[in-house]
Amino acid sequence: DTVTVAAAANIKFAMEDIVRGFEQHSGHKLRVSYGSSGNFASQLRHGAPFELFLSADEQYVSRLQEAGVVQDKGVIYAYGRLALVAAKSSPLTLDNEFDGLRQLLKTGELKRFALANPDLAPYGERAKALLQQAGLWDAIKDKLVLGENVSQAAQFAISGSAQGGIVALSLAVAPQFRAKANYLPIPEDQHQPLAQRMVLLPGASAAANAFYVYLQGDEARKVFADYGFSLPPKAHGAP
Amino acid sequence: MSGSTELRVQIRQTKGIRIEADFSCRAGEFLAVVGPSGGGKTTLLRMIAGLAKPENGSIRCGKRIWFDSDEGIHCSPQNRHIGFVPQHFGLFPKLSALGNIMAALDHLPSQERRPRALAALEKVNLHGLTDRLPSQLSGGQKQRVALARALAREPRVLLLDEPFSAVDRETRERLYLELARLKAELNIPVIMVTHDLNEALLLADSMLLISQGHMLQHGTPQDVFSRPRNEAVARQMGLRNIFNAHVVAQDCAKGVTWLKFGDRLIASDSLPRVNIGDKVRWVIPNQGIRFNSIASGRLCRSFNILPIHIDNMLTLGESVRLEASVQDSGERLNVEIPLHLAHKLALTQGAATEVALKSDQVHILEMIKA
Amino acid sequence: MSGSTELRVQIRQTKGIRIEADFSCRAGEFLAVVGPSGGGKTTLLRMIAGLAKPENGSIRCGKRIWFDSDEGIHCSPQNRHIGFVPQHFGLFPKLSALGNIMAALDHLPSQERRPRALAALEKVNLHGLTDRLPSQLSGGQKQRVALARALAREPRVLLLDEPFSAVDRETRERLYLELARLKAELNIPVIMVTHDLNEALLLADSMLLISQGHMLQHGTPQDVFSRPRNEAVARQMGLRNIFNAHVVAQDCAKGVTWLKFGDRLIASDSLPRVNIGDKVRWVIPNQGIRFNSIASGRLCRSFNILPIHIDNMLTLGESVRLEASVQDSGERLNVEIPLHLAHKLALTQGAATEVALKSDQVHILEMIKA
Amino acid sequence: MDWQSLWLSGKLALVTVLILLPLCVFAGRALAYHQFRGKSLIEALIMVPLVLPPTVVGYYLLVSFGSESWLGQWLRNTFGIELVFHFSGLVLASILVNIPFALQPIQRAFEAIPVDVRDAAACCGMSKSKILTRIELPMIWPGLVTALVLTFSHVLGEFGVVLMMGGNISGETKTISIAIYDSVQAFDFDAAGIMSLILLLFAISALALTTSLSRRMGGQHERQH
Amino acid sequence: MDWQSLWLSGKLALVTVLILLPLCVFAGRALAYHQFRGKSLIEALIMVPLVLPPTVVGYYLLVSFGSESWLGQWLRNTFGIELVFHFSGLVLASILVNIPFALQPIQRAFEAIPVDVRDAAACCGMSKSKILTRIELPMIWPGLVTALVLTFSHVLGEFGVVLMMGGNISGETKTISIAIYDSVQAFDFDAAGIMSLILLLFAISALALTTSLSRRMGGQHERQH
Ligand SMILES: Nc1ncnc2c1ncn2[C@@H]1O[C@H](COP(=O)(O)OP(=O)(O)OP(=O)(O)O)[C@@H](O)[C@H]1O
Ligand SMILES: Nc1ncnc2c1ncn2[C@@H]1O[C@H](COP(=O)(O)OP(=O)(O)OP(=O)(O)O)[C@@H](O)[C@H]1O
Ligand code: MOO
Ligand SMILES: [Mg+2]
Ligand SMILES: [Mg+2]
Repeated sequence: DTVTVAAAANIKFAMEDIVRGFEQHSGHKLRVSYGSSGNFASQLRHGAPFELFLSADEQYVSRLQEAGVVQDKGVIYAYGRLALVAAKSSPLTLDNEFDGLRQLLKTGELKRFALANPDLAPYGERAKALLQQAGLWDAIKDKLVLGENVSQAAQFAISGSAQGGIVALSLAVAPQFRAKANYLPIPEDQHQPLAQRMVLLPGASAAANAFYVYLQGDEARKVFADYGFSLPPKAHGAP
Repeated sequence: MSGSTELRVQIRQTKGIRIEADFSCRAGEFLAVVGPSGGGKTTLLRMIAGLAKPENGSIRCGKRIWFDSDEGIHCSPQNRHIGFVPQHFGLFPKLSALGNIMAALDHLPSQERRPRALAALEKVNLHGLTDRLPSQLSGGQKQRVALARALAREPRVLLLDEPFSAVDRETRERLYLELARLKAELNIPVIMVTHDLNEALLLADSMLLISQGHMLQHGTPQDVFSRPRNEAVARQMGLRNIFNAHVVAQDCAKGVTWLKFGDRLIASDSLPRVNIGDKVRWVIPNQGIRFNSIASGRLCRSFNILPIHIDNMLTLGESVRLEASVQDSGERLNVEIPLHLAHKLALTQGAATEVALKSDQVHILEMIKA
Repeated sequence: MSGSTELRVQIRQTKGIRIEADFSCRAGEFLAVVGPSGGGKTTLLRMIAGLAKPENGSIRCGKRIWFDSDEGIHCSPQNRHIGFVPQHFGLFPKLSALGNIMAALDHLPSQERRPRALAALEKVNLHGLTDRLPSQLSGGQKQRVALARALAREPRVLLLDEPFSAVDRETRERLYLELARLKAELNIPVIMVTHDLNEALLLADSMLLISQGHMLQHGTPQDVFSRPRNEAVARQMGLRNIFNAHVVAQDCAKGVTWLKFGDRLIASDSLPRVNIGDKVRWVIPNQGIRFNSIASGRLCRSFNILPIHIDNMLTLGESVRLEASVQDSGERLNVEIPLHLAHKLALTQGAATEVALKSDQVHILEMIKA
Repeated sequence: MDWQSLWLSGKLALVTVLILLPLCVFAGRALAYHQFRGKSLIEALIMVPLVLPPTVVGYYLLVSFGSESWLGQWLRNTFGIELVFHFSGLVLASILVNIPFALQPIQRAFEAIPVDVRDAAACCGMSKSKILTRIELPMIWPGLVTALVLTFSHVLGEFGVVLMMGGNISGETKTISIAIYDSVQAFDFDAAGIMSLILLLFAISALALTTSLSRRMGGQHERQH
Repeated sequence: MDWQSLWLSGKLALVTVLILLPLCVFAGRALAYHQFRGKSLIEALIMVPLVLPPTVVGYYLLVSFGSESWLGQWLRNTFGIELVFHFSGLVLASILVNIPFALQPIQRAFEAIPVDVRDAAACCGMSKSKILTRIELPMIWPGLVTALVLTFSHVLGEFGVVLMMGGNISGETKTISIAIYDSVQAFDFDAAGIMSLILLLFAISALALTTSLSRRMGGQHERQH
């Protein structure tokens, strides 16, 4: 009676705490696979044996819905946030107006800047929009190094080979990240929200349903918030 | 292993390696295949073994048809049950000497294989080296393993491609005996390619001379040796005294053909189809040449006598090789005589003497059509 | 290529393949190495070539030190500038016959290589096959390419490991001449491993007999042949008439040793260090055995005469092999005599006759210490 | 340390090698001994799984064998076999992806067997299967070891195909590679380092054992003098 | 179709092969001819890049050669070389990752050269380098072709390492593999299919050409009769 869950890699840190909490609280066992939301979406279409899918982006859930894999549209469990990051050795100073970035671009000290691939990852797409908004896109376009997902972009940034980057805040708050790099959360109002949606799959067990509900509850919400997520309005009937 | 298996080979190939052969070899018969290097001897053996497929013809072993181009039959080497010693031994590099032989004994119950293989190694005098890999054996030792492997099988036909080329003299003599014994015991056709005419003379019942893919002569070794069909055969037989002459007369009643060699008259007991005046080549083997002791005076006959001048003498063990020029002709004579005879006749370099040619040994070669 | 290069070999190896040798070979000297298969002949050649490193000893070529275990010198094969024909030819599989030879001519200016290589191929009678790959050549053709490759280099020392084992008789004779010519022309030491004693007798100035890693005898071929040191040498020389006897007297003044063989008295001109009553082995070569024509009556001398009974006669080309038993002794005599002599003496199977042994040919072998 | 994943990876590598090598022995032998038109093309086609990015190969396998595909449905309905998201699917994927590594060295080794040895074996009356086991296999041994070593290593390190076909399910399809990858993605570099180290130690000792054993068994020939 | 990426991949494969094969010829020869203690260990160590997941290998390379590392700094300060996020870095990574594929077949081919041929070459007075070019190279040809084919294919398909070392920069480090992967991830299956097909056609024709050319050049020996 193990509940199988597919979860986007960017909520891994938060999930580990939540899973621990749920298992103590309910006595059910969870088996969580982490990975790229896109991969999970493909796999679910071809029969992957998961009961619950926590996507990093609501777009994947709606694709599954269009394909008829899931009936409902699920719920948003958290909103992702962006952070401007730089390795501790980097000359980049972090500020909300991207002045440090602009400065570094001008002096030519900024050689590489890390993003998730805007064509693939929602975090990348939002980061791109942010840079466009700040009028930096054209100047920085040729300096970008693109991670296949946002975690790789973060790795580029902390390696120091890229002088900075825009990644998920949830990654930047991780202790391993903070040990090597500085970060600055980007105000939520500066970009379109990154709605992370989850959905139950057909044939989900009662335990899966229980976890689905638990994820919308206070304990889970608190953990998400601790790991740098914003929260959706509390759903009706949630505990 | 019925005693009536005769191997009958009729093949003809014009593409690739050219070869043409038509002969048979009875059970118990030992056939030596000789000829110049590159003549096609190995190719012939490979065809008999089933390793190469002739273009045309047939190969039969007793009632079994091994190959027939018309009927499209080509029996695999496995099904021919032959013993084959390839020219380069073809040992299995990862098996020991013993393992090499046991691998060829699959047709026997497994408990018989080891003793049989050990016995075979013993026969080729290698019982001390049973566990050596081929790479740890000397050339002659390798060859003997290959031989033992072929013999141990008790094959229907034994094919040997220069099986003693790397073996020393003493071992070779022992193997000759072993082979002769086995030939009688197994009563199968044995075909051996060899470069050693003595070997062929010693072992073989018949001899096949192949050159450039053609069968030049087939007969008993004695026959091929004393009555070579043409010059190529004569040369391969090691005959070096081959000369030009003109036919001056042929007396069929007495069985003599008269030749004019320089200004000398030579009588030959051979009666080839020739015309008076024809230019022919004739050959005299060593044994047909007699020296006269200088002391005993001139020979009384007026024909088959050649006055010679000894240019060179070379002692080879128990015999002497003489190089002499025939007086009043540009020709040179090569004779090998026992050392003691040379001493007795007091032959020395620079001496002049006479030799007599035995008319029954003077052999007129087949005309080569121009 | 100074004329004074002498090859001096002193090696000793006790681990792995055992070998011990101490000999030298002058420039222009042709040394034949013979011996039973597995005796270490190839190993010796490989050590001289620099392909194997002996445990102990030294190898010098003229003033050059090729190997010295004490001084830790081991010169590479490349720096020895030798010509080497390995037992298994060692042809380069991806190069044509011509390419194989040209590859050995790196020391020449590049425009000279091709003509030189072509000339070498011509010498071994392979000019038609220049572009063939080794896999497309017959055994004998391969061997000739290897030979041409070694000769073309004009080496300081020529090492041949059974260079004619796969070559037919006619080609072989031609190559002997070529080799003899080259030996004189190049004036270098030539060392050839061979199984063919005739080859050794024909070509070699000296002969080295190796068995189980030991030098059994070193001397001129004639010497080794007529005065073999011990039974092993005698057997390798193809001598088959080896018998036991007791020493009954030794007359150093007359130079005669008297032996008792069965109840017959044998005189030998050899004077080994023996004591009266010693049991010895003695050998008589073929040429020391004389048949008496039965017609000419008994021999007058009372010693060195053996009454025999002819058990078996085997005609081999121009000669006859006789197997006879010596009367009143269990011993058997093997004699080879010319065919015509056998006819003249009217020797037939079953006949009884006598043979005389020439005392200068009766050779007493070295005692083997028990 | 994720021992379960290491165990799974080891099992996968072993099963793959055990199935793949015998197949490649037969295929390699056939390709080595026979010349035919289009042989080069076939040899090139075998390389296909190597030319595409692993995740893409995995994706196409997922599509081909998944529950949506007729092949996947047919396999499920007739044999009850489910490949996708199961260990058996990983085995299939590993086999397909590793054909080039296993086949090429084996084929080359067969090609190197001298004709006279094969001839002698045929003349010794040995059946095809005996020739294979007693003569050819010992002779292609080095090629077989190369195939084994490359395949074994590559299965351990393979990640893209496995991820797509398997879906990262603990105990079923989560191999040590995926576990290490996950750790790196989660910035857990210490865990990744430890797992990498243990995997490497495991792999290196397995490989060193194999090669030194095989050298001892079949290697005498290498040094002739 | 992303022609620039295809071109980049082709260039990367070619450069890698051109640098790697000569290196492996020397290393393979040394390993084949010499026996020493720890040889099996070295052979196993060479497999390391194969045993770890490519992205992890890529990550470690990124860390080792990045601007934070002393190695990366030293390279930049002394030679002005920047590897990370540059084509040259991809070349380095490809070389490291493909050593097993290139080295093993070459080493086996050297091991298969008969001792008597090497002996004869030495006795013919040929220098080491001439022996290599004229005797050994033609004889190891099949092994070299295997190495070439495996390496070339694998560079085309390699993705994890390249992404981590290269950072997916168009025209500099975005290879066709990454482009295909991106398309799949972006659910642009048509584009992925077309690119895969073109890549496969390119690879297959390159490989078929290589093998059939090499068979024609060096293959006569294979069929002796
Ligand atoms: N694979 C091949 N391709 C082309 N020609 C070949 C091939 N093998 C052999 N030949 C040629 O065929 C002819 C016959 O070769 P074969 O090996 O039968 O000669 P052979 O009589 O056994 O010679 P030898 O006494 O030297 O062994 C030779 O001229 C040889 O060059
Ligand atoms: N690699 C090896 N390992 C162990 N023993 C070997 C090896 N090579 C040869 N031998 C042995 O060393 C001895 C000498 O071998 P060598 O090749 O020198 O003999 P050979 O006199 O040339 O014999 P042949 O006339 O048969 O060629 C033989 O008994 C042989 O079995
Ligand atoms: O977790 Mo994602 O789908 O790589 O942003
Ligand atoms: Mg032949
Ligand atoms: Mg030898």
